[in-house]
Amino acid sequence: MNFILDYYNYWIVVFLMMTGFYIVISANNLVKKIVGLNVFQTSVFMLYISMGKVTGGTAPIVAEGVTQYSNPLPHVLILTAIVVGVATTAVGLALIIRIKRAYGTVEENEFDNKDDAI
Amino acid sequence: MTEIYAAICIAILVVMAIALVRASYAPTVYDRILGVNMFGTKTVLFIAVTGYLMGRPEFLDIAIVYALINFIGMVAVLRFFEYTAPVE
Amino acid sequence: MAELIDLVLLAMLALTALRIIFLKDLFAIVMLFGIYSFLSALIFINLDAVDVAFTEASVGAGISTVLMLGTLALTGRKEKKSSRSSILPLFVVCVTGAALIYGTLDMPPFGHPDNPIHQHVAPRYIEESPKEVGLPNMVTSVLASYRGFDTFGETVVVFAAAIGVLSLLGIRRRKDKDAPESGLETHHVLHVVAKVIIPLVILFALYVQFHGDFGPGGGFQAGVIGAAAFILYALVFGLPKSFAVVSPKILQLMASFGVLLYASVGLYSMSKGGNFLDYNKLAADPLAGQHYGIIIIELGVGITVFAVMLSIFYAFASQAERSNIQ
Amino acid sequence: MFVLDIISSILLIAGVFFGLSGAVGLFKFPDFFTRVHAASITDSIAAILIIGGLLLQTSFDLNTAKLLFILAFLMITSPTASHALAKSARHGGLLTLAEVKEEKEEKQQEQSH
Repeated sequence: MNFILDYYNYWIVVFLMMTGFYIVISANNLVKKIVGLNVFQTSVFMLYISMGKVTGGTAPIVAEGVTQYSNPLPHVLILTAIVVGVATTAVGLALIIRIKRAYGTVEENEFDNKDDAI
Repeated sequence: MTEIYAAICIAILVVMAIALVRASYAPTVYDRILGVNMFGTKTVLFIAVTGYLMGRPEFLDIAIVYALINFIGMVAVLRFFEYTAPVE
Repeated sequence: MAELIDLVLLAMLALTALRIIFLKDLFAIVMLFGIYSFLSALIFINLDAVDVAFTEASVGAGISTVLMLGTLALTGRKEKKSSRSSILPLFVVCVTGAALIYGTLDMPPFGHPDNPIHQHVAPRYIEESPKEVGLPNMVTSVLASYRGFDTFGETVVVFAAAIGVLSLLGIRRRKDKDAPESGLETHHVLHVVAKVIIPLVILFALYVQFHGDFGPGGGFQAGVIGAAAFILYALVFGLPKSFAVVSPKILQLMASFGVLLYASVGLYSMSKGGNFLDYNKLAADPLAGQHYGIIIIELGVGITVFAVMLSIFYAFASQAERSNIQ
Repeated sequence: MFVLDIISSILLIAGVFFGLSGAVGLFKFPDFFTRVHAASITDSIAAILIIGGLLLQTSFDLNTAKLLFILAFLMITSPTASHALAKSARHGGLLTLAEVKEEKEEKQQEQSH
């Protein structure tokens, strides 16, 4: 029982990661792929944050009467990663719009034989 | 008071779960938006109550952000929804 | 109690992710992704990462969703049925997942204070940063002071993303007559309410910017919230009016100004005889120097993020209006 | 303080009760417009009661101001969002249950003529 309590967090995070991965490799639509990529990314963030948690600790902001804080280092890494993540998502979506204009579709299997059209 | 907060938290979680089910299995698009909106407002309340449950109520800032983003997301959905095809 | 909430939230998260796989309506997928971001932010709060939750709620749930909706308006909202079989991807995913779960068994148990991650630099940040930097919020101290180089790099990456989006799409400006009316033109209640709310939001963004040293918040979050206020304006009143308030040219200047402000703090501290971004040299008293340095670089980050997010939104939204005419 | 605790517990429980009934209403009501009605009204009352219950636990500091801000914000945005949604649905051509019935009856009459 203790074993499950110690690890369930990681397992669910792995499950979410794999869900995102599955969406990325199986989806046909590029926008859905980006959503899958974001799901994957968010679960990686969750893995980092759960490693930084200390049982009985509290948020790393100094308060009176608190002795045990959670680890602030993963928070910093992930905070900047989120902002960079949304920036890359924006670039990806912009590329999708350009693909739509060039090929007329955003479905992966419809790109065949359309290279000549450009 | 802690027990009350804990009970309230769980009850709000139940409401959130119901709204989530409505948002994922919806008869029309508008029902889906309604479910998402209800989910958002309930999360605001949830954060406010958990702040008191964990004894650090200064994190109410996050609840404000949730309320704000929920509203903006709603307006954005209504706005961009009109550009695309009408109801299924 | 915290474990129970954690478990329920994770279960809801898993359900949402599974539902995203099977839905074909992209609009619904994007909305569920918004819920996914909200839920993960709740989990971050539950795991004590309030600053991260703040960022995820505003950036992940807010800006990403709006940008995806803007893209959907151009690319259509139905996913076509895939002709490929889904057995091979499923197999790959199962094998990778099994390997990862096998890997987690060697990880230290969740939440123990003796885990290796809590041993090396973390105690120093927790015990010394209130004395060395003088801020109660350790995340801000680490972000802006100890790891200032890193944050500078991130700011430049965000700036580069804006350049990428603008060079891919560009912002299209039209004369007022050609511009289509906002889709929410007839929503008079929304107009009045937006006018009431936008000043409050900007005020809140400023609070987050300057209160970030003492509570959750900081430049990244404040920039995004400020951008959200103007995004709300643009959504309700239409892009041309929004261009009249904040024009894309000014935004480009602001984005570069923020990065330069950040870099100039580093150069100034070098001219005072310290290292790059060594705030101790900014004033006679090292603690005061740290305060000045952090306030200025957070301001630089805030300005850059605000300008970048708003110009990315402009780029996407102006495309949407154009395609609507055709 | 004990009295305040009791009052605030009652407010919190009442708020959650309304929230739950709104959630049930999301499923129980027959058409979209009645569902909006159920969800939006219970949303507002739940927000008022729960935030009110928490307000009694503060001691007039920054938290009180933040709670009041959240309350004001929710009071403004939540009904507006519901209104805009219902209006969009109406403009998008969604019909109420009664109108759907009327249309059916008209069609039947046309067929019988």
